Amino acid sequence: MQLLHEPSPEQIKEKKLYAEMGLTDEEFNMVEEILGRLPNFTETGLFSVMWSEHCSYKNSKVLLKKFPTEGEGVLQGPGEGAGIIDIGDEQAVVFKIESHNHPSAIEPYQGAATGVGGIIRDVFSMGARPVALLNSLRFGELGTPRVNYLFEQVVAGIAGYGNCIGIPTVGGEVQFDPCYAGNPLVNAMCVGLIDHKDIQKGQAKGVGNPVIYVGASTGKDGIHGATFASEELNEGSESKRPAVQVGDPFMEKLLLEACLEVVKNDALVGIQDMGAAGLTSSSAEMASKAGSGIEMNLDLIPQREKGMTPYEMMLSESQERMLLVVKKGREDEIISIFERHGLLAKVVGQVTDDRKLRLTHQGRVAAEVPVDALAEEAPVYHKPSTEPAYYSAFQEQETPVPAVTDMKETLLALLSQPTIASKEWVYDQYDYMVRTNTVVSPGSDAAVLRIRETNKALAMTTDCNSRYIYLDPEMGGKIAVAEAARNLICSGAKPLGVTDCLNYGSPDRPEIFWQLEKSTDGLSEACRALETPVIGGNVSLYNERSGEAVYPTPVIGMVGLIEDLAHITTQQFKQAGDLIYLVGEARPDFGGSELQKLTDGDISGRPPQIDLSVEKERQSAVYEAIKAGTVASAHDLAEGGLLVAVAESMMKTGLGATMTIGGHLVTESFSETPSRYLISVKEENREQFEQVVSDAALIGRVTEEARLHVTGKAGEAILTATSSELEEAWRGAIPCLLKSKG
Amino acid sequence: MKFAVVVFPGSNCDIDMYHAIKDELGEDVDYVDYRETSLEEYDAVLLPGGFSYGDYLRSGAIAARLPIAAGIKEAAQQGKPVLGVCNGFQVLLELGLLPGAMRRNRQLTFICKPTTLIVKNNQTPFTSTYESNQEVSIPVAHGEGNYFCDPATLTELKENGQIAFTYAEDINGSIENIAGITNKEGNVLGMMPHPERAVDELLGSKDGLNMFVSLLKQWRESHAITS
Amino acid sequence: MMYEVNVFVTLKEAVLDPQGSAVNHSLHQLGYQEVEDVRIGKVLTLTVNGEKETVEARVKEMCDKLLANPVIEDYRFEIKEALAQ
Amino acid sequence: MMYEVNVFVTLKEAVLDPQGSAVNHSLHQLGYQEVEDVRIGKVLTLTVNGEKETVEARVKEMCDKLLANPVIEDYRFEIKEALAQ
Ligand SMILES: Nc1ncnc2c1ncn2[C@@H]1O[C@H](COP(=O)(O)OP(=O)(O)O)[C@@H](O)[C@H]1O
Ligand SMILES: [Mg+2]
Repeated sequence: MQLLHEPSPEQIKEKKLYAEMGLTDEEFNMVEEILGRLPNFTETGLFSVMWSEHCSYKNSKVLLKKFPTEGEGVLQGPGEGAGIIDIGDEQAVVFKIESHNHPSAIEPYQGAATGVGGIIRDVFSMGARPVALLNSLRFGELGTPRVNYLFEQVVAGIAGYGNCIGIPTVGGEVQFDPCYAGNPLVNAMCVGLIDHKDIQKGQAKGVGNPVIYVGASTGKDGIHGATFASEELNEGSESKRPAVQVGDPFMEKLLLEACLEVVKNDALVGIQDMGAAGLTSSSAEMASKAGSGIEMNLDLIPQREKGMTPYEMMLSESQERMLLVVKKGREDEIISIFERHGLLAKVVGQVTDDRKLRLTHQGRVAAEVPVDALAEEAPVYHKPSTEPAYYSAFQEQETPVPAVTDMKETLLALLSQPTIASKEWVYDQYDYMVRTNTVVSPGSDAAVLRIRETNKALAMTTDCNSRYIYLDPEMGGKIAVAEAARNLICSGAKPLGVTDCLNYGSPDRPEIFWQLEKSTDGLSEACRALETPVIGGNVSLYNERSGEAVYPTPVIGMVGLIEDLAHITTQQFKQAGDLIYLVGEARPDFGGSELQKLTDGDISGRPPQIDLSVEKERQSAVYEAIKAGTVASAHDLAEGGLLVAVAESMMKTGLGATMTIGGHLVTESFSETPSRYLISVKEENREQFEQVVSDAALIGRVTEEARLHVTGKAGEAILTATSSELEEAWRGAIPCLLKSKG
Repeated sequence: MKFAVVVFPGSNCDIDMYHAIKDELGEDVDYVDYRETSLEEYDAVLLPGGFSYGDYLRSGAIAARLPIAAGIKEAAQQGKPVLGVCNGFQVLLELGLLPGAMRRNRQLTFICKPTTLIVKNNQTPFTSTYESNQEVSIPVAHGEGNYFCDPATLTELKENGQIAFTYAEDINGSIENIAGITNKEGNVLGMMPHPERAVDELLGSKDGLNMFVSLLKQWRESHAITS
Repeated sequence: MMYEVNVFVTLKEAVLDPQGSAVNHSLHQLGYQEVEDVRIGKVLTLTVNGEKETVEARVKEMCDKLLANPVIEDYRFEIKEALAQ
Repeated sequence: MMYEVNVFVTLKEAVLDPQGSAVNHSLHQLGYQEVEDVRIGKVLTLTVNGEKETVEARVKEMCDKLLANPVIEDYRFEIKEALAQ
């Protein structure tokens, strides 16, 4: 069972070679016990990737259990390639988010591109047609050559893959903070549509059924990618470089169309993509879920290089590959579909009944291990958790209202903070229109896509303010979910469900594990309160560079249903004379705010506080008001507070606004108190709107004149800025920081 | 009237083109596979956008060497309208049916956004329902739309009225802001902007529909005469 | 015989090379002022089976038919015996 | 002195080359069955001012810092005296 140049089982044990592959002593002993013998080199590799955090969630499983995963309409919760929610008319929406942080840190273009490729496969392996892509990105502060390079290349990589395969990239978010300088975050989300009857599971049922390999041939690239994703980055990460692959979006386009044809064929039994841990995870998981086994002849695996070993083939993470199980006797039919699409498809094994993954190579058994042990029985850890000292200090700290001397300067400065500034530089590189369904393109609270042949649409967004979560993980977690939902509400949608990507530092550090625990508590509570179940997600730990962890960043991807195209609403003001309402009151919430960051250069104190029952009530009210046709524009108040929201609603409209603010000037203007909306309403709808949204305060009007004019209660002038001043600050910021490189 | 939408491996605006004809224009349309060699049964040929063969090597290069190339050339020769949009334009250049070549956008990034075009020649079968010099809003989405030709060719393009559309402002470095050109005969048009994405107010603009309306009008007129 | 053919495809001189200019600019930013100009081309490495003379003629054909676009590109190639694997 | 430096940047052997595969496939379709493999790389032609030894060291630096990404690419370069223009 051992190749000449590979170490023997005894050597693996004695020299602890398993440690390099990522297994601990205890884990290796478990493997020995499961097998009743020492594993050979290939088998040690199989366990090491399948038991990596990336594949097994061994450190995060205890936390994920807390999420509400069921609800009306949930057709598939966590556990498959992507989750599925019913949207009526025998149709459903499929979505999932995934991280590609580590590869993107060392090869940003290809790392980001292959992240997009991977999440698309997750969606079409469910049988769904991918209809939209989103992404959530975090970088260090712009302006240094390294950060600019990562940012430019990641965006180019996302664009390169999505544009080529022809799936519109319709939304996402980008934030900049020094904590991401060494370890950027690159999360990609894909949304698909499916007819109920086409829903596929990745299961290897039916003893004797052939196992078919489809797509790109297997190369030596990406070996141990899953393990790589489960370690922190350090200077030595360079030597693990082949862990990055090159994506081939053209191949994936062929694969996508072919697979969507195959799922309509009743010869198909099960299908799964080869993502992390490639052939190993797809085969072991498909067999384990079906209670069966799989036997593969590795000599039949299409190989890109001569002389690949079983270890290399099984651990390779070459992209654009799928594994299928089909009904015995119908394999030629399926293979010919793939061939017509110009793809290689080949029978490489069959389903067995012994619940084992058995691999043969050159006439010998190269590995034989129980599938459940690989897929299900990874050890589960509950890591120690300690409240970090910073947290109690921040909780006790007074968080003063920042001093503002010049209101206009402050507003312009906020608008040109890269996190708030226009992201046109990013999304103009994404083909957000291809396939002509994008009704609301990037730039509003949520993207909206119509569903052809119906009168409905889908709204989608990604969100996470990690500053709040750092300051108070539980509160911040709630705010993240609530904000995502608010974005959907503002576009006229009813939120359906959540996919989350948990990006954190090393869980081996008790303070980090505490952040994980607390923030997932907050996320869970908000998902329950807002009735948005978590139907899938991804965990990315060890996001550290040289001991510096990123802020805890649980990115929320959320999808909502718009019942009638007439309900589609955007944040832009629509016509002069419309009334401007503010829904919800401001409190002096400045911990983690943009204004605090601007004035102090750092964040501290308690983040804004959210009351989930108020959140829920207001969401319902605003949603009803939109459905009743009383709302002209709706925008969620977020980073930067009220005046930023007003300025954003003016952008690109040629319209202006005049408004009055009372109370504490700075708090009213810039506080980030959650659960608030900026809504414009036609004069004639005034009464009806006020009836439905009881806590809406009339604060101003949309004007013909393209400027923002703010006065105090007594009529005193507070701020006047022309639209072009505002727009310049907001639009010019990112291109300017990119040009000033070096 | 019967339209063909040629599907190359990697085409991805084929479905948009198809819907524009079927749903918005209300005429017959078929997808035609790149392995076919004839387009005999069609009245007009549409080459959609996308990334044929991933745009590997050069955009449109590999697609222009497929069996369907023969059918496209024949249709062009017979005087049938042949419209190439985006990648389809690049294929027409690689086929030699239109002069010049595409370079990467000057800013080196992909650009996707609504643009304003100027109708430079409304005497083509594709543009007859526009006004001369009319400004229309049609989006672009390309990474290699920076049109190039040598000075002699440019002079010829101008003299023959082969420049169908220009961008109202320089968006990618194209010579003389060229957005779309025809052959000398006027029956082959290549353009980078996507008229098939501008056929429905819901998605922002309906200005592209007139291109297809023009084709239909011309076909009906010629049909009325011959029948 | 097996030959390794390197085909160099470059933009014609009269054609602007924005990618080359961008790299030139970045090099200056990084302090490499001594760089006067950068042009970027492609090199296609073909492994080809055949006799030397036919290989030469055939590769020329491939270049004319597919590998280079004569409107904006020039090409040249070098043939050498491939090392046995 | 003025030098012309050709920097060849190619994908590492273990790395997939989708472009090369597509071109290989297309050449076969066009009847060039004798082509066994195609890999596509870049060639950057730098015009550099300086003394031969410094140029060599500086170009190596440029490659490491900007022109190639060692994660997936290899590079090599050739220096020759530039012809007077
Ligand atoms: N943070 C999370 N919240 C909810 N479900 C999760 C989370 N992370 C992972 N999951 C679920 O666990 C399952 C396994 O995920 P994953 O290993 O990422 O899939 P893949 O094999 O495609 O990488 C998926 O169904 C996924 O949705
Ligand atoms: Mg997967």
